[in-house]
Amino acid sequence: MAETIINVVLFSMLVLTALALVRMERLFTIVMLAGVFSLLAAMLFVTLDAVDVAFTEAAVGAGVSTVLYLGTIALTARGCKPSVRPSTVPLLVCIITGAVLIWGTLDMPNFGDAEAPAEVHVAQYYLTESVKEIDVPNVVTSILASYRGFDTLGEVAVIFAAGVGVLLIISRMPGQGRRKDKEDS
Amino acid sequence: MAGGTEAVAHQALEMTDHLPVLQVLIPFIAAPLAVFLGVRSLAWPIACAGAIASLVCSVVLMLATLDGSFISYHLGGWAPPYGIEYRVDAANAFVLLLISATAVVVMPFTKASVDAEIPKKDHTLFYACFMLCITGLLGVVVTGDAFNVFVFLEISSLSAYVLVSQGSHRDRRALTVAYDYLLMGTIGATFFVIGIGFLYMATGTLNMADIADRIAGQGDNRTIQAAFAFILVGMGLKVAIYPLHLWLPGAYNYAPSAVTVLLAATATKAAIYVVLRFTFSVFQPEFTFDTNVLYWIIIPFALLAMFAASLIAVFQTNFKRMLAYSSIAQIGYMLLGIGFFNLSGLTATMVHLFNHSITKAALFMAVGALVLRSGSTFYDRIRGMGKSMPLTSAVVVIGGLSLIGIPGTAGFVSKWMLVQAAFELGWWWMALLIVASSLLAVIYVWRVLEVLYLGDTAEGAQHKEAPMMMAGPMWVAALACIWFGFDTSLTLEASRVAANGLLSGNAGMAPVPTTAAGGGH
Amino acid sequence: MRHHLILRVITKILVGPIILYGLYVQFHGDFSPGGGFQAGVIIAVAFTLYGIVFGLRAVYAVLPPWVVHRLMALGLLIYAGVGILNMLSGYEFLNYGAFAPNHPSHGQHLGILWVETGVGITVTGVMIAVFYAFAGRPPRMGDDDW
Amino acid sequence: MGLVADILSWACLIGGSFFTITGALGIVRLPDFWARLHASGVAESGGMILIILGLCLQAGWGLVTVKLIIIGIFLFITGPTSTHAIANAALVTGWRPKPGTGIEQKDTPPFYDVKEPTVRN
Amino acid sequence: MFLVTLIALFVAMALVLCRLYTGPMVYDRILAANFFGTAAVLFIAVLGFFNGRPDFLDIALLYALINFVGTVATLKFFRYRSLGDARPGMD
Amino acid sequence: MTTGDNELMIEFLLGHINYWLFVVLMMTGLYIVIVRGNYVKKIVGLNIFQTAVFMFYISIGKITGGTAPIFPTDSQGRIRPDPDIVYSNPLPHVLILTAIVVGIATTALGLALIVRIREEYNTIEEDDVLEIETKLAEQENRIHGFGPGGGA
Repeated sequence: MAETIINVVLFSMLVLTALALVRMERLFTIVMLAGVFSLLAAMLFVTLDAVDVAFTEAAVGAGVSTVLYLGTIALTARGCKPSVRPSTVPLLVCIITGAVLIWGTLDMPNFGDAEAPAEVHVAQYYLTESVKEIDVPNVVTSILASYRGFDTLGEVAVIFAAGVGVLLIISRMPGQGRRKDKEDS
Repeated sequence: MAGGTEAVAHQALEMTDHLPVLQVLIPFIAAPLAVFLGVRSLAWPIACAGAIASLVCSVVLMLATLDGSFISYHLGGWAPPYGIEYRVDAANAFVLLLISATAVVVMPFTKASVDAEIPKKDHTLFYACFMLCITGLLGVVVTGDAFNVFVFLEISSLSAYVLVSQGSHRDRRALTVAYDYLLMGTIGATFFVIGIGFLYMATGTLNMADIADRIAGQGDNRTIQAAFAFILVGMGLKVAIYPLHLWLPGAYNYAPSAVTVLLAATATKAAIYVVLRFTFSVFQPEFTFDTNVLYWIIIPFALLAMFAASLIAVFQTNFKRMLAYSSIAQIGYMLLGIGFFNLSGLTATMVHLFNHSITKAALFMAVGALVLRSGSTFYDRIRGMGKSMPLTSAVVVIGGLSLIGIPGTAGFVSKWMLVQAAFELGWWWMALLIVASSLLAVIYVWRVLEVLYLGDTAEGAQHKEAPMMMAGPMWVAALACIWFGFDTSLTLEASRVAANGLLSGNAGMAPVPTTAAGGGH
Repeated sequence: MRHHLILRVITKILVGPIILYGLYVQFHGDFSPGGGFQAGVIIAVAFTLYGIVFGLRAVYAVLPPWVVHRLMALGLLIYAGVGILNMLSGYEFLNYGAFAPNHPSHGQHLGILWVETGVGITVTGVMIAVFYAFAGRPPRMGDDDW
Repeated sequence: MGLVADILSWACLIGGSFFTITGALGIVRLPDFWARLHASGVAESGGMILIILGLCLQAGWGLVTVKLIIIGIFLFITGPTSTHAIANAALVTGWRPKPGTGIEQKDTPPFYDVKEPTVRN
Repeated sequence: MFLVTLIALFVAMALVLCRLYTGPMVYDRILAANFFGTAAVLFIAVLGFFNGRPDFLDIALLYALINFVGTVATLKFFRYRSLGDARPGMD
Repeated sequence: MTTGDNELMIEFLLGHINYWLFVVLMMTGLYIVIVRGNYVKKIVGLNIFQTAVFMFYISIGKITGGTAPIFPTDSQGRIRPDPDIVYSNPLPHVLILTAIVVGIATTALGLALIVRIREEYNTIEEDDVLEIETKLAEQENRIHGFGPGGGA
């Protein structure tokens, strides 16, 4: 019961933060709220037993992203214009997508059901056999690095691609950047 | 089971057993190697070597799977569904061959065009990205694991965003189209992930064959149907199915020439392959839900793409953008083949995948050469270049004819198959529609040819023929267009085997592999 | 940040322990949450902190950009190299059992250790490179934009 | 250990909770930035130390306590540093607490979200 | 007992979020976010004890670290308008 | 409706409300992406969208009364399995670790692109950029002739 209460409270905070984000117009505030959002998400991950994910989400969502966002804002602009576009079509798209999603959830097993198909097939194998086969206490690590090690190789490649990409896109100095800078000061 | 106790008596694997993974691994390693060495002059040779090795692997794989068998490779030695499985049957081998062959053919062209369009300092990183893009596409095609598809899809997509943005050295609009591409691509990928999550929830596994097995026993399950919808829409964004195509014209138009060639010839094809794989091997519509749903969803969109995109292409004044819209239209034909849902239709899709790929490769390479010499692809800038650049313009002619589907070119074969499939279903009006949309293609191709050959040369233009590094690959692709127009044995045979495998549903993804390369499992 | 004596001192005190903590997360990932990726981020955060407080030039002196670029690729090569080593000894790609044929779980331990090291190195490299790229670009906003 | 430690730790936890809530209330209710800074600073340090202490008493000796102590030390260093940094940033950008009234005054408030007429980009 | 502390932390977080949403000054928000971070660290620590798995304190430690770096980055951002080298004449 | 039905209904609602809340979060993120014209804010929306999907995945793996899938060890570091403990499903955690990394990679790339866009266009509002590009396209159309779909 206590867990449910914690979940629900975290959820309402998450939803409130997301809704607050929709109407914020100062980029700095948006970034800070996004940081808080991922902090809340990470707390939710802890309550859902995904400690590794919480660890990563905290490091990435609240740490790296925040620094990146700040760096971007420092290089671009501080605010965003209030939206003037009609919002009916986007709203409709969102509602339809959400409706399909909810329609899809209707046949799902209950939250936390230990007999759900997702828990009994492959996952059960990992939990029972990894002690014998890999002998590492953290099952997440053994799946990540060994059973699905190739996915992780792909993940590292994605990160590498992002690094290469960022270098390609913004590591070269813009031609007049320095000069203009001196004029400014 | 895998690992554990039986590993003591492990049966050593030969190098040939590793082919499925080497196929992806060699270009994969080329990327970090180029960055690690950091020598600019070595980047291109490394990339080239990776592409060629990959092509060799795919040729061997193709030959091994032509008899309808398939090869299963257990990464990490873990038997599926516990580990990730690489599974090559005729369908993937065909697309693998297509991708790696395109990569090899465009490599010399890439060298020439990159030298002209990208600052020297960035070459190493550029080739690394290029190789990562190819790796991602190969990985998407070869894998038999649903989540692994997502990971490799993102490798190729992320590098594709970067590659497109490199067009900003010529036109700043490359940045905004790259951003739009990133946004839509990520939304598509996230939809795909949602779909896989739903599938996992309903089946408890991520291995495609295993999912197919478990879906077949479930009957009518809303979770699975929603999963199908999300995977289809997510992939539709990557394929650029007509109403979801918005990123494509800009991305093709403003990307560096070499990147456009790569994306047009391979990226959407790999995405279509994923759609095929999921629709037929994983979901198996005849088991999961009414196949009529497919007819009513896919065919209208296909027709919309064929006509709307062709019509837009007719009115373009920019060669590259015209080709982009024509690509969207041609994607419509492939979808139509899927929508027919019979052997001929699927064969037509597979053949068209290949034929359109080489056609577009030839055309976009020609465009690259025109850009190199004239600086722009607007019709009034390339006017009359048929005289000053006869080799390049001849390629445009061949490619254009193949695009229309004139007999004797590759494009004819696939359209003929498509018409045949329509007749098999008794839909003669559909055949008429296919012919009608080909007439639109006649118009837009004619406009280009008119400009190239009949127009006066723009004043003061001193154009030379394209350099050999460009003309060579271009002609290879153009001759392939003609070759596969006459000799259809390889393409049709491979496509038919592939389509058969796909249509046989569960049989194509049977849990027991015929040629296991997984050691003693 | 010449005037921020407090921050400078605190940063100097903290950077070492943060990297130490990163290494702990890296090599203790088998037993508790964490692993290569998280460790890489933490170590990169240490350098980021140093760069923010002491300026980019100071952190370039510790870790020049070209080293960072090599690190990015090195980690990936280590990861793939582990798999290739397995392949060369007649096992499947990334089958760490090859490291200790008679005792597969030892091989798995060794493999996981190396693989996680590769992940950590690449992530450290990429995160620092991205920070360098963003922080090293001169801002072009006029003062009135603030 | 036993009962005494339990009671002590509970007292610490309750005290810590009290401080934290007080600080949060202060952040919400106090009239201006500098006063809120004060509330946050006090609660962050006081509440944090008490809660960590309570947890330490619960955990007994072991790795967990060591980690808790490390967290405590870390927060003890960084909390005030952060508060200092925020105050310093506010001070440098032109905000001054007005002596006596507790309400800062400045002709052109540069960082108000609500009052700024247009946001330029 | 841990539950009481958890609830107290929740109340504190909710209150602080109100300040975060309403502002009005940017520094109010930074302050609120900072406080929120500290509360989150404590929350995770207490939650570990509540669930009987107190060995996951690493996450709390990471939070504390990230929170600090975030605040320093914010400070640098506001004080010098850049995350890199301060612009000439700004020091 | 009998009481048994009622109980089932309530169980169903409680068991699914989590999923629906994730859907609400996802759609909020998607809405921000589609409707907002600011490039940075779009990326933030994308992050929220993705994070909500991650939460959905993690909630697939949660088992009531379960605990984090890390086995207890003795002082030598050997695993001491305890048959009484129920562990939550570790597989979604692994998948989401990968997905988070992909997400941050995308974010970094997107932000880098935004920096360049701002340098070239001097704005990060989509509407302004579109305006500039429409002008460019019109200019091109004047020179090279009309082409629909030109510009953006």
